Amino acid sequence: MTPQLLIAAALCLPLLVAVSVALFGKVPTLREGVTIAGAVALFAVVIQLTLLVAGGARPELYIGETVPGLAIAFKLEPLGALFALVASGLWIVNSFYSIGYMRGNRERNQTRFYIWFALALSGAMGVAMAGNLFTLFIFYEVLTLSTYPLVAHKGDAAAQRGARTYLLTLLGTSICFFLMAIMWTWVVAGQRLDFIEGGLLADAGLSPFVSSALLVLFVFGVGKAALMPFHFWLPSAMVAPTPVSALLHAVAVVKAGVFTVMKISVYIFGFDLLQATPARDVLLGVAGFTIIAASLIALRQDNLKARLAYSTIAQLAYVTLGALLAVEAGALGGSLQIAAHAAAKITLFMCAGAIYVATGLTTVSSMQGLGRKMPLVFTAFLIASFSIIGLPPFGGMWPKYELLQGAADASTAWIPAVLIVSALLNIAYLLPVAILGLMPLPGTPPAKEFKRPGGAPVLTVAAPLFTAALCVVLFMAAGPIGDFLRPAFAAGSVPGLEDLR
Amino acid sequence: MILEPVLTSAPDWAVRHAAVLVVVVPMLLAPLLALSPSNRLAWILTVAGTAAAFWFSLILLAIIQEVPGSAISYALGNWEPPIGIEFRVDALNAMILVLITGMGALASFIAWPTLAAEFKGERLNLLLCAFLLCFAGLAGVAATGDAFNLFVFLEVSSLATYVLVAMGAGKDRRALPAAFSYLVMGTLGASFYVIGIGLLYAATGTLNMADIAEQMPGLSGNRSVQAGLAFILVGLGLKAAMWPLHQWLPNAYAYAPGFVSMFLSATATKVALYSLIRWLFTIFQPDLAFESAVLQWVLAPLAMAAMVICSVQAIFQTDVRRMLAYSSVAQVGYILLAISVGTAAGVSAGLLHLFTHALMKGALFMAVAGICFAYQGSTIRDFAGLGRSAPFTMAAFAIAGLSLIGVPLTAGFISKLQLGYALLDQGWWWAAVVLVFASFLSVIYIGRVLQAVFFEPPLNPRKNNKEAPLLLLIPLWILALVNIFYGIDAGFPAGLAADGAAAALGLGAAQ
Amino acid sequence: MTGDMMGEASTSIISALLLSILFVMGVAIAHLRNLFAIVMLSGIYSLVCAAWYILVDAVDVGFTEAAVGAGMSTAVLLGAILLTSRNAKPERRFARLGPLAVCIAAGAMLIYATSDLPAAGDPASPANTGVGLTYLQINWADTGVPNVVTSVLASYRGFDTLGETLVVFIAGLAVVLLLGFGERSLAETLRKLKKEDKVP
Amino acid sequence: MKSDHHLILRVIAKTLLPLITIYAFYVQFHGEVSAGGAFQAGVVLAVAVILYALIFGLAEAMRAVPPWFARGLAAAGVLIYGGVGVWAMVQGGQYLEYQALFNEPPGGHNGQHTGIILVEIGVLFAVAGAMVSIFYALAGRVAEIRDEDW
Amino acid sequence: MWDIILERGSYWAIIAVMMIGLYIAFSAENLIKRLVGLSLFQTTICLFYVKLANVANATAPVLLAEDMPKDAYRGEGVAELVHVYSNPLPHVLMLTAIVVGVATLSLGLALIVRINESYGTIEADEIYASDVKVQMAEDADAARTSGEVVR
Repeated sequence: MTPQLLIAAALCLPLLVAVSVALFGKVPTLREGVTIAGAVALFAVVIQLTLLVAGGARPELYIGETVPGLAIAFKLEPLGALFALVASGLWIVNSFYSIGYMRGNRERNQTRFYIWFALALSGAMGVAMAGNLFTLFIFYEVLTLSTYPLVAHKGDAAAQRGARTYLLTLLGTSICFFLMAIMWTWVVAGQRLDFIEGGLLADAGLSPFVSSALLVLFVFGVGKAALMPFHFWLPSAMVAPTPVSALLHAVAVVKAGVFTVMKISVYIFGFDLLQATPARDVLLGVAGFTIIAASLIALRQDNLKARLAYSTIAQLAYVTLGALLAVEAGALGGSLQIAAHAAAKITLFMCAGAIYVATGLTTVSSMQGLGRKMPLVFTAFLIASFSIIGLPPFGGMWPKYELLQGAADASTAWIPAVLIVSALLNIAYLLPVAILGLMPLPGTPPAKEFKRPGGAPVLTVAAPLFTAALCVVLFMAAGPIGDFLRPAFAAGSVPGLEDLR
Repeated sequence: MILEPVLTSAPDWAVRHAAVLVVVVPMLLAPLLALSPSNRLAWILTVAGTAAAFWFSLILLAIIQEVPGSAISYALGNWEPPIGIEFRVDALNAMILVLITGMGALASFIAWPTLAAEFKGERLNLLLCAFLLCFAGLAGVAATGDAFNLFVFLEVSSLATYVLVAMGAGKDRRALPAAFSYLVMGTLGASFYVIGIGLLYAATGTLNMADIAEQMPGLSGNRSVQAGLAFILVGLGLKAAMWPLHQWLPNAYAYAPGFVSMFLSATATKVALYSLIRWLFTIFQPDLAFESAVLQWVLAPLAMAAMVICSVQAIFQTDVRRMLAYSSVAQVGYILLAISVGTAAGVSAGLLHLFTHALMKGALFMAVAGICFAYQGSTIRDFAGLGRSAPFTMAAFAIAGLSLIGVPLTAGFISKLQLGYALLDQGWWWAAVVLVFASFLSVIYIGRVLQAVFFEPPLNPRKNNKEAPLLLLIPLWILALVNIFYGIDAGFPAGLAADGAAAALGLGAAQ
Repeated sequence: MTGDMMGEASTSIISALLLSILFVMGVAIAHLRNLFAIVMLSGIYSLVCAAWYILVDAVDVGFTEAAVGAGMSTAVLLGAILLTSRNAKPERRFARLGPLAVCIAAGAMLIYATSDLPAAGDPASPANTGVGLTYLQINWADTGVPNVVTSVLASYRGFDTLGETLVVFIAGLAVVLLLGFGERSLAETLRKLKKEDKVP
Repeated sequence: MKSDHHLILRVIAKTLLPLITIYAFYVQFHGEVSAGGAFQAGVVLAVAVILYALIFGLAEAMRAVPPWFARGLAAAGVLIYGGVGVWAMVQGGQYLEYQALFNEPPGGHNGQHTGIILVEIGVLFAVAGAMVSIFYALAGRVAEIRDEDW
Repeated sequence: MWDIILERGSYWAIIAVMMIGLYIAFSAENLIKRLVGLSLFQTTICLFYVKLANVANATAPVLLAEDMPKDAYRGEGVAELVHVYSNPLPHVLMLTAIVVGVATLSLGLALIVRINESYGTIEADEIYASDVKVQMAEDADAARTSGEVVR
């Protein structure tokens, strides 16, 4: 297949899945089979594309212009390939998990769930492969709109309220800030929006005021990156079923947000302009604040999913931080964090979901000692927690290492301190869950009986175990991934970086 | 050239007289309708008349596009222009004519399914007659090149509009006071316009627009000309529902019969806006000092106030039609904001938004008309759960709603983007901020309806699922698909708007 | 020339007199609450206007104003009063300030405009030397109709008049649409007439 | 309305009505040379009908000039006016170009005269028809206009 | 000073009368009175136009015998006029405006008759009050039932 066809296939496969699910909605097995087949096929396509990219190619697909200067075009580069790989790979896992969860929980409207899930994946693929800001914005909105029904899936008043907050925050930031920034970019860049190595705006001769305003609009406009104070949509979206939370936190949505920030800093601004932009320092501060504040809030949450949600906010601010550092190591660290955090966070969520299906429990305090009954689930949770904290030999270590490196390169002394405090806080809010689950304090009452006979469905246990294993694999694979990504940052020329290995 | 087949297939007489036939054919069909013995025959004639007008306007557009920058001048009675009345069609009029005749044709199409049950006996043919006259009047306003003739056709269309609005009284008596206040405001607007024309006539001695434009550079300091501009602005602003002269609009749109609100929202204010553009840019020139002051210090603030205030008002409406009506006022604000920039890019963006707004508001009102017909209600509460009961109608509604918000890949996005470009290009970033904020407000009010439609259970479980009638669904989906198509390939409307803007700004200077 | 000047002066005086009568009647209409009186006054207002038109050589306009404004309008207004009510409620005091401000603004704008208008009666003003004069000069050769107003109305600007005819047509149509043809009540009346024939 | 205390009124009206009608036509066809024209004539004609209705009752008037006739007259008026324009077009001229009606050379006034007369007849019909319709519609809402109402 | 008043005075008088009409149209609560005000306003606009067309010492624009030569046709330029006539164009325009005015008036009156039939009043404030009452009842109804939907 030609690269064009591959890209088209990557975009259309999820749509195809959505249509077939709609057709086969009456037959659950067929419906889920189609989903999985589609996910596997998509993953295969993305791997092929990734191999092409690794070989130095940049597959392109040009659809056409709406008006001059506003083209719908796709172009895959290493960053996008990484994101596509993460999203499509985790879709397979998540699909298996969804089958167990949705059936085990006897959710209603399952067909609708699978349809919108597939559409959301299509949006994520579009974001990953977008060749310019316009295309990216389109698929960014597709992603927003297609996840809204998923968040509102339960349909009760709480779900609707949460979903409304979700939608309004994301659409509001994207329309008020992101779109504004895109329009402004379009004007100052001479009616172009392409992603260009070295930065589209690098030679536009922007005044510090304009570049600062643009940067602020972009960073807050990408509401999916969940930078404070536009983070509240993420906790309020916790009303969704767990596979959806996994989609939001690990597979597509927040990842799409931070990926967009990364892409803007590398391909729209470029490292040089970014470093010359006064607002960058303020935004770095906001990212640092988000990391600490979200971790502190997470500490106080008793609801497991809420705690994980705030953890996500903190962890993804790492990526924004890395992107804004505007040095190669920082960007690399941020990109690695996308992958590493995805694997770890999806594990955590799937564990939380498995616990919920089996026992109906949602609070951390009620889970003490539950690990005795569900050892596999809690082991997976423990491994993922280690990865989030950044302990070797788990995938979460490398991004932090690179970020520290980047902070040193960018000579900002306070960032390492933030990273260390954050790691300590991670330990404080994540480890007790797993450890108290496995080894309850003496005197705690025995864990509740399973609500569902037979405990968690097999699929909901196997999936987190698999992704926990992935965390380990990512530790090993960090080197090749770094090599794969590095060409993306090559144009942002900060010399004298160490090799990763 | 996409329109070439239209031109080559048209007979000679049609090409020669297209400029006037676009008005005369519906105008002369109207009295025939009043005499028509059968309602169905009357409806068929209406569709035929509007379709013919659409064909003529396409011919006009094709002729204009053959030679860029050209204009068709048709001397009525063969009296050379300053003496007789002239129909003058350039790229700007041609675009507006295509828009209003196209929307009129679609509106006439849905008149039968939505009205046949309600108006029995002899009244439907008279109602259609009034509709056709309104249509002809609007086409006349768009085609004429004579300042006073414009007033006459404005009154033809307005009087017909008042009675069309009042015909909603069969369902809701509030249509009557709505029509009455529309009548008072509309008449005041027309009177102000006439005063303005009088002042200009006193200064120039002619009524032909091109003639007035020619004399304008020498008269920039003339106070009666300046006052004339002010009166014309207020008069046409009343007709165009410029904030704060819009009070007549929400009730009129909310209580008129469904197809009437659809037609009016897509055409009536648009034509008034067109004449405003014609006056502001072709006849007066934006580089005249007093006019640029008016644009920047009067028009732009009013436009922004409309965008924000009326969007907020739209959020608090319980009736979907009133909500859409307030949204229309806000959208007029968008267009006026674009115009007030005063550059070619601005006028072009304003025209594009005018075009796309007609498409999306037409579709929205059409869908609401269908729902009103099928379910007898138009509050948001009545809309709850319709996503299941009337999926096709509501899907089209959703597409048009997203276009109104300005979601990418819909026509609304393109026009808003152009608007933002025009503003930022001029350094009006504060206006661009208002633009995006108003767009966000539109997310809220459209979102409220869409949420009720797709995610809330119906108030009373409906016994049977009913779609809007098929005759309405077809034009509705045409509009919805056009909304998407122009979101993907906006070349055609963007080209029309750019040509129109060039024509608007160029006529006075070129002569 | 003295005769002309005398004539001019007397015209000015009569014109001023008529305009002040109009002003007084306007104020009276604004103050009155009896609708019947208001309608009658507006009819007389039209008649005074008609007289003024004839004074300033606009005979056609005067004729039309007398027939349409004083005759038809009054008849229609009276019909409407019969169907509704005879008296208007007094207006609220504070409600008058807004309209007053609008009127003052519009009036000020107009007075501002008059400062650059040509003097009244100036034969060399743009309005009187523009197309208007051309009509007088070419009319006889073109149409052979002595009344220039007629030929401008029906020929040079015939399309305006067509629009105007349409407006009248729409008005008739609209009233019929809103109120019916009167046929329903005709049937009623006929029945009543028959009854009266039988009963006495 | 059958009582006889309006006898004098009736007699005067009966003599006046033909005069009013004739005056209307005078105004109509004399409009070319002196003040007056179709609008005024149309209104005067309508006033004749209105007067008839006021004196002899609405029902009588509607029997003499039926509502459908008034409405048809109005429509016919517009059609006549527009039709003249179409006639000129068919003859190869512009819309409403009276000169083209008989394809005269410049200077010939037949076309202009014919055109203006036809057009004015159209206006007369439209105005008279519409005004009578309006009067019927308004007056028809009350069953009868009683003496006390005036 | 006197010159100016003589030249502009008639305009000012007309403007004053015009504003009375506008004031009535805006301030009257009674719908019929409002329409009467509107028609006064329109009539006075006609006065303004006709005043524009006025030429001192002229006659009405009906050609006198001296200005109607035999066998005249417009081959080369325009004719010389023996007499002075007032400007016919504004007269024509105002004929149109008067007719438009009466058409608007009768349409408005028909609306008023219908309003009176369905509201029982022709005072704007009373109509508004009764509309507001209906609207509030509808809103309250909507709020109540939508609350039930959420439950």
